[in-house]
Amino acid sequence: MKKIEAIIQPFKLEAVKEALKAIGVDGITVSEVRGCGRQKGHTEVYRGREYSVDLLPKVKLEMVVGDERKEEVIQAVLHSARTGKIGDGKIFVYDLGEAIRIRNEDRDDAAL
Amino acid sequence: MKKIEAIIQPFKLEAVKEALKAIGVDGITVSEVRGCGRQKGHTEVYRGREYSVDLLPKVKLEMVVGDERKEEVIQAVLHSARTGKIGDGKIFVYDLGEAIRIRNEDRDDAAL
Amino acid sequence: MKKIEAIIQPFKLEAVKEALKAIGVDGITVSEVRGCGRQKGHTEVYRGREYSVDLLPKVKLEMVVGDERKEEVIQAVLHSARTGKIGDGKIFVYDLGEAIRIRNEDRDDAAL
Amino acid sequence: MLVRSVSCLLFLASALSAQPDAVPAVSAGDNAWVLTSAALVLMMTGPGLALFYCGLVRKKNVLGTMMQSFAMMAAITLLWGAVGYSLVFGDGCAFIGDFRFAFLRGVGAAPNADYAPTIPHLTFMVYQMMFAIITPALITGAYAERVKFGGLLAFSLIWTTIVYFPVAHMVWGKGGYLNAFSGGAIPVFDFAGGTVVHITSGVSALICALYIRARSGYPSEPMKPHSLVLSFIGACLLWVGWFGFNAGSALGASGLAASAFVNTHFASAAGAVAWMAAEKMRSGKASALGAITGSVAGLATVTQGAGFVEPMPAVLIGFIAGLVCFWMVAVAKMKFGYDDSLDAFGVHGIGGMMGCLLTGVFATNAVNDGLKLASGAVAPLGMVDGNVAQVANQAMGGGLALVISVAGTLLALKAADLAFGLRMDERDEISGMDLAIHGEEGYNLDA
Amino acid sequence: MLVRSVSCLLFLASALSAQPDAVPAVSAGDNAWVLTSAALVLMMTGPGLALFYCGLVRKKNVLGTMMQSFAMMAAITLLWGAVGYSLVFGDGCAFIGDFRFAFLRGVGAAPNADYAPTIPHLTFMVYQMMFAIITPALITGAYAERVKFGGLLAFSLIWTTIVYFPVAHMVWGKGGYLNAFSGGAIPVFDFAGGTVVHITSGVSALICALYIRARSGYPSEPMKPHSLVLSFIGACLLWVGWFGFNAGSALGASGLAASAFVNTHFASAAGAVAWMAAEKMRSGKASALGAITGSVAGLATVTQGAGFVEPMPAVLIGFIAGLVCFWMVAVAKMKFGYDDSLDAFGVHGIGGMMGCLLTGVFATNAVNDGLKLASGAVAPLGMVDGNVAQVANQAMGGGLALVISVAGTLLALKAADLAFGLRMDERDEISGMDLAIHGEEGYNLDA
Amino acid sequence: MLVRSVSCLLFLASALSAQPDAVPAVSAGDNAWVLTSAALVLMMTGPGLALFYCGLVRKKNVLGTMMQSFAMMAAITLLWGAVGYSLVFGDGCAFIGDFRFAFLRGVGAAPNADYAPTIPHLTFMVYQMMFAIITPALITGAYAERVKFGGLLAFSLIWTTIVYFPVAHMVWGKGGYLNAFSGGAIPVFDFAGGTVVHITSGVSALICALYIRARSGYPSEPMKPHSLVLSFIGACLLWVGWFGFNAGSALGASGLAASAFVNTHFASAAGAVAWMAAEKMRSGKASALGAITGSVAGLATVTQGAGFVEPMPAVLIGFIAGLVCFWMVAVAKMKFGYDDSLDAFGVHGIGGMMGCLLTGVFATNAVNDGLKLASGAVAPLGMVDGNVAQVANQAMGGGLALVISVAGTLLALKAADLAFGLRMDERDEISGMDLAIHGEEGYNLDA
Ligand SMILES: Nc1ncnc2c1ncn2[C@@H]1O[C@H](COP(=O)(O)OP(=O)(O)O)[C@@H](O)[C@H]1O
Ligand SMILES: Nc1ncnc2c1ncn2[C@@H]1O[C@H](COP(=O)(O)OP(=O)(O)O)[C@@H](O)[C@H]1O
Ligand SMILES: Nc1ncnc2c1ncn2[C@@H]1O[C@H](COP(=O)(O)OP(=O)(O)O)[C@@H](O)[C@H]1O
Repeated sequence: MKKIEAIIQPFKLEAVKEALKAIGVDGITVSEVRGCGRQKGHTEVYRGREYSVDLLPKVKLEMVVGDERKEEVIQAVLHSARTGKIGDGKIFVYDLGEAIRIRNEDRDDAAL
Repeated sequence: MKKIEAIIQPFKLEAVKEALKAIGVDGITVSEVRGCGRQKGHTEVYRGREYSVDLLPKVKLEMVVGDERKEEVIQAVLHSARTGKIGDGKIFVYDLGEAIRIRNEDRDDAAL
Repeated sequence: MKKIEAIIQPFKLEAVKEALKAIGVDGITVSEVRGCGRQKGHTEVYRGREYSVDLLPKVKLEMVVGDERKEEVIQAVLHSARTGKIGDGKIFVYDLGEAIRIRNEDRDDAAL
Repeated sequence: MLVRSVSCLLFLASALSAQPDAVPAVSAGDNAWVLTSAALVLMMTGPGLALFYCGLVRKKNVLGTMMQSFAMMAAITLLWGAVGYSLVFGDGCAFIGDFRFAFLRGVGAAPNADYAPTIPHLTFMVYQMMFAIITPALITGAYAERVKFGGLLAFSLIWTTIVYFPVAHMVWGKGGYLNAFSGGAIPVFDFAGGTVVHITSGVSALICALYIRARSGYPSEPMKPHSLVLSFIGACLLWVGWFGFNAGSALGASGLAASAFVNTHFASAAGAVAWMAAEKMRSGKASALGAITGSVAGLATVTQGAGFVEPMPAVLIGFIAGLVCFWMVAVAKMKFGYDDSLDAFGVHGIGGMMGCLLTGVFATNAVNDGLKLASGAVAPLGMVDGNVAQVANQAMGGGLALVISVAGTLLALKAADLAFGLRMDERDEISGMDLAIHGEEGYNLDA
Repeated sequence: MLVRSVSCLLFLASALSAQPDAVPAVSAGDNAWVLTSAALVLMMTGPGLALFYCGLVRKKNVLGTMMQSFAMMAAITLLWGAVGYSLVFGDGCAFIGDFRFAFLRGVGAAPNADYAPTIPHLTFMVYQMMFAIITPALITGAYAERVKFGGLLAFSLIWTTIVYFPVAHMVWGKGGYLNAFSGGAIPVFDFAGGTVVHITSGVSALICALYIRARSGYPSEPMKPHSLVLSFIGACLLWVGWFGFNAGSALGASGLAASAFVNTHFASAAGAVAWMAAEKMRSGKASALGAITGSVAGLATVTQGAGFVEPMPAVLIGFIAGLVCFWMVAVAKMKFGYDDSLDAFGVHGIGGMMGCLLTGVFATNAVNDGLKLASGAVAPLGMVDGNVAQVANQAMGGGLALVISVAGTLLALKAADLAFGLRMDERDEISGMDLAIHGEEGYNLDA
Repeated sequence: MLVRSVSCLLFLASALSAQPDAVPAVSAGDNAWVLTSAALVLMMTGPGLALFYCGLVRKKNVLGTMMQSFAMMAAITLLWGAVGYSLVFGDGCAFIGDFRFAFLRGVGAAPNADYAPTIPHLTFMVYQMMFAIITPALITGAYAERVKFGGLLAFSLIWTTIVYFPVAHMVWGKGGYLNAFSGGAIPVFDFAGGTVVHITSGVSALICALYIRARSGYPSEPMKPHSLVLSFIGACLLWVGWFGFNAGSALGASGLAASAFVNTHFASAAGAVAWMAAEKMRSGKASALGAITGSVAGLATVTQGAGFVEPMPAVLIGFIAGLVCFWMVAVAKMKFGYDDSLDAFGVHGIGGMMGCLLTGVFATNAVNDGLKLASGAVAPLGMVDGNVAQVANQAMGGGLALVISVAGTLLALKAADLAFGLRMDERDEISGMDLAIHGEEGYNLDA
């Protein structure tokens, strides 16, 4: 099993979720994160005091899938999350040891 | 070492924390996440505009433990987090390369 | 590639970010987390009802880097995040399978 | 209540002597003040009380809690217009009014000399309405986070009809059984509703908390206030609005209004100081929640005597309120273990009862000369005037209100429960009122 | 408007007869009430409307939305002082005033007997100013989350000048074309601005929504209200402030003020009840957003008749408002698909038009005897007085205001668009007004 | 202050001539307005100022910051009742009052003709109290996020006693050294407290900021306002409440009150516009924080002259306030590097001083004819009346207040520091006031 982690632009969340549903992936865990990278930030000024903000809001999606589904998931994310502009984000893939469904202790692929 | 990641129902957080304390696991990192899966969401209506919300609030726990403790931790989570209803969540297990305690650079098992 | 995950004191975020920038690491994903461990919590009292709070605010940084950069990143974090007091946090290191830049499908090291 | 009319009649008298040739039906100054006060008292319920309460609940119940106050602003208003005003201020008998003013028949711009000769009857009617709105809203604090909306509405409408209307008539209505200014059998002084509003709502709150039982997970699960910032705003608006509540009860911009205004302010300040001191001693820290709760306790407790006591006794009343209510909420409640979730009983019930008695002690005709003896001389009011018996009168009056509240509340609860059900089912309670009942969320802060 | 002066003259008269020897230039009571009302109406815009609106937008636009209201408090104030007051209340012709009061020349402590003989001219001027401030602020709900600040300012200043000033003069100005109390060609009754404020702002809002087009991502992307808690606070403050808006329009603390106060309150309550009921039937759940929106609908709709109708008809007006506006906002808008983001048209436009007509139906001289026949007898007002024609008059008057609003808005939009540009570019719209326009964030809650 | 009594005496006079037969002791209209104003001024401190300030701090200090204002509402109230009122308005000498009114002895419903002959003495007392409450609350902005609660209380009580009471007596008290209306040696015009409230608090704030030193991490660490939404609400409530602050200072619902009301509103609007313009030019973006800060600057600056100047000069005063305070806060402060965290000095100190001088320039007897020459003729007031010397008088008066503030503040700081300690220890400062001092959290938003 693999954990596929995608960091995307917040306003792309709906689109990516749809794309994943479309290919039958409906187990997703989402978290609000902030990130910095090549995308340049912005400045905020409060009563003359300037702050250059380089941590920008992003959304992180985590999907655990069987090895065989990895590629299609990656493709789905790539196509639905892309705007072509700097800041679109990343996909990271990790190996996973075990997966267990708490409700009934299904394990591994059965648990997804 | 293993990282055990548990995604649970928010109202089970206290119970799971107690269960882990009980077996001497007190190093835990918690984050607020939202997730979708088999548990069905709900609809919200604002001035006639309907939203079907499928991302539901969940809590993610991360515990890094020595390989030997893995099973008991999993059991502790399973028993404390279960309601038996859809949406109870998952446990994912990852391998971990290194662990370092920032305060004193203790490494690996010593760092946990 | 490695994913280096650092859990630090919130007020150290700026310092750590600077230190990482200094060594040319500018791809960082940050999230707000809460954690418990050896650092002891505090009590809150609302109209006579006491709550002992053991989950304390922490910040989690995630950086994916090429294997060769691992050590310097760890050092940068260690030096910038340390106060020497309990609660400074941890660094965890994971192996990473793949990395892809959504914008242009750069893969692996090129994607970082 | 008649104290008001009387004091107004006097004011009018002086005005008369001042302008022998004619008397303006309506005093623009008095009308301006009472209209302003009516607006202030509505502000106490919304946003005041709604904020005070909603900040104390968990995030998932924030809207549901606000709605419990807002629904009163909507529903009780219609009930009051239909029959409420008439049942309270229509002559009727010693215990309840009649229907002469049903649907506001005959309630117009001309003053109702029985109650407020210098302001339009409509002004008096709408000002009194605001009291009927906030009273059931106060009760909602007892069963926060766990009742159905339909059941809540039914309960509130029934309760207001069978508890608030009779008690208000008895204390303030012409010929009311407890109306000291209209030959009541048990003469009670209640300037702005210590008995009518706070004893009734506070005592009923306790009954509700017991009947509806504790929130699921109480007290094992943490149930911290989700935003004391909101509660703080609400408490400040309650303080400001309370000037309309107490000083407006003079029914004119008279010196009596000034007295009530000053007493209100001092009691609130003293209550806050006392509560903070008590907390500091007990847990080493004075909290913001403690400070604002203390001020509300002081305000609730001084309400009954606001137009009868001198400023320094008002300070004392506030202090006592802060200390006793703190003990009640932070110590006693824990012992008994009932879930009066937002302390409607601990603050308003206890405060109301203390205020009722303390008014018997400190009421003085140096402040309020509205009550006359047969001889025409100004009557002694409380113990400080040498009228020791008044303390007993206040106790009996408050006790009667208490009994009616208990009985009426049980009745109203049973009825509402049978008709709509009161308690949410656990699943809904866990997902929260906002989603389960109203189908919306209070905060959508995700990017 | 003159209804006010007239009713005041009467009041004055009675005062006269009361004190034959002399007449106080200024009635402290009336002045106190109108000053209080002016403060309340300002509170409606800020924080009231600013909160009501900002809670309905997405987090990233919260400050930008508040600023759209606050900018009116700043900019329209200066415009009003320079020329606005004079263009509305300077004699001029039937359609617009003149410049006699430009820069407040001659506007001092002495009353302006043409409009409000018992309060200082300055009081009247500043009270009226608050109406000019809130009107363009209401419009901003239509194009929320997507316009440039410069364009917004330009549009609002132009719109206020070419739409609000003329319409206000026609309806309330001496000799105004629609002023029923000053021999207007089309005699319209508009007590507190149903036509002047709500029809103009609501209709213009629709034009703006169409011209500026929908928010990018509408309706595919979710755009949930980011904090109904803020909207709830705002709605309550609107309710409270509306007492100043409607009852203050009596321009004195008279019985008429009491009538307007009572009608305002009942309509708001009825509107909330009606909307909740409609929601309950349609989607099974009554929402907090629905309740507060319903009360605002009731308030907007009763504004025009507040000083002309009896309380029970006011309840009816509120009910109708709640039902019709609900249908408009929750059903019709979805069908048409235009993006009147915060329903400025659906609530204020529709409410204003209904209120205009319903005033023609329910206006009665039993409440307002300000209008006299040649014979000197009190004139029949609405259909209930047998003056069926009035409904047509109201329709024509409202229609004229509508036409002027459409034309003026298009003109103002074009001008502002050419001068500064109105629509934000998509990149900015996505990052949000707070960052893109104001360079700040509404919330910085990260540790 | 006596300007008020005098202007009231005049008003009374006219009333007299109006009703030769008798004079009502209390004018209901005046009383209504001053009571309303008292409520408004309390609302300025809580929730107004508490929100304005708490939105500007970091999340972890939100409650601690609100408490700094709330504590004044509680503690200063008791101090005022005990000795404060007497020390300010008891005859005493030219520099401080005596104890005749200690514990409000002899302060009742009958007016105090020396100060406000048409309202109850109690009304005057409680209205003045609200000024004593907000003044030390304003100072707290200078040392936000870093002082102990005990030290704060001690400092505030001492400061109010040794700085506020004397200065208020000198400027407003009978025979006060700076009281232009009571033969003061240095005749100063201060209508609503530009000198008494804003110079004293603003200057003292700077001393506090220097004494207590910068927040740990300042300026290296980011310290963004955690919720400008809260600050915005607070600023709007300050604006609305300021009508009570300035127009209420007429001590009656007179034409003078209307003038003050209008000037207040215009200056606030102009201040907001000026600050936005300055920001736009400097950093390309006009911010919400800038707009609200500008309006507060305008309000603080017009306070001293509110009842002395014409509307257009008030606009000018507002503009100047916005520009100068912006420069002070956004440019100068950065240069000097002191940590006046919420700009109590930059806005209130600077605004107060400018307002003091500008009053000397624009004060005119066309607005305020309260001051008479020996001949009985109305005296010229400011430079615009040809009384050039007044600018110097204002400068000397303001300067004296400044000196007293600096000396008194240092004394109060030392005393409080020795007694309780002022500065939190770093560990607590890092975890935040809410947890460290009050043992609670402002937000508990986790599911
Ligand atoms: N090396 C990295 N490790 C972890 N997260 C990263 C890394 N690089 C980028 N990210 C995340 O991806 C987001 C987008 O990356 P960025 O470089 O700004 O644009 P792009 O993905 O188009 O190159 C960043 O905001 C950050 O959250
Ligand atoms: N394949 C997956 N990858 C990541 N997270 C998942 C996956 N499947 C489920 N989850 C997380 O677990 C939560 C519960 O899963 P769900 O299918 O709703 O119920 P159950 O765990 O009982 O089957 C989801 O809300 C989601 O956060
Ligand atoms: N075994 C663990 N697994 C996951 N997170 C941990 C673990 N131990 C500690 N943490 C995280 O590190 C933070 C600091 O750890 P703590 O033991 O309190 O101090 P220190 O790191 O100095 O020993 C905790 O709050 C928690 O978030």
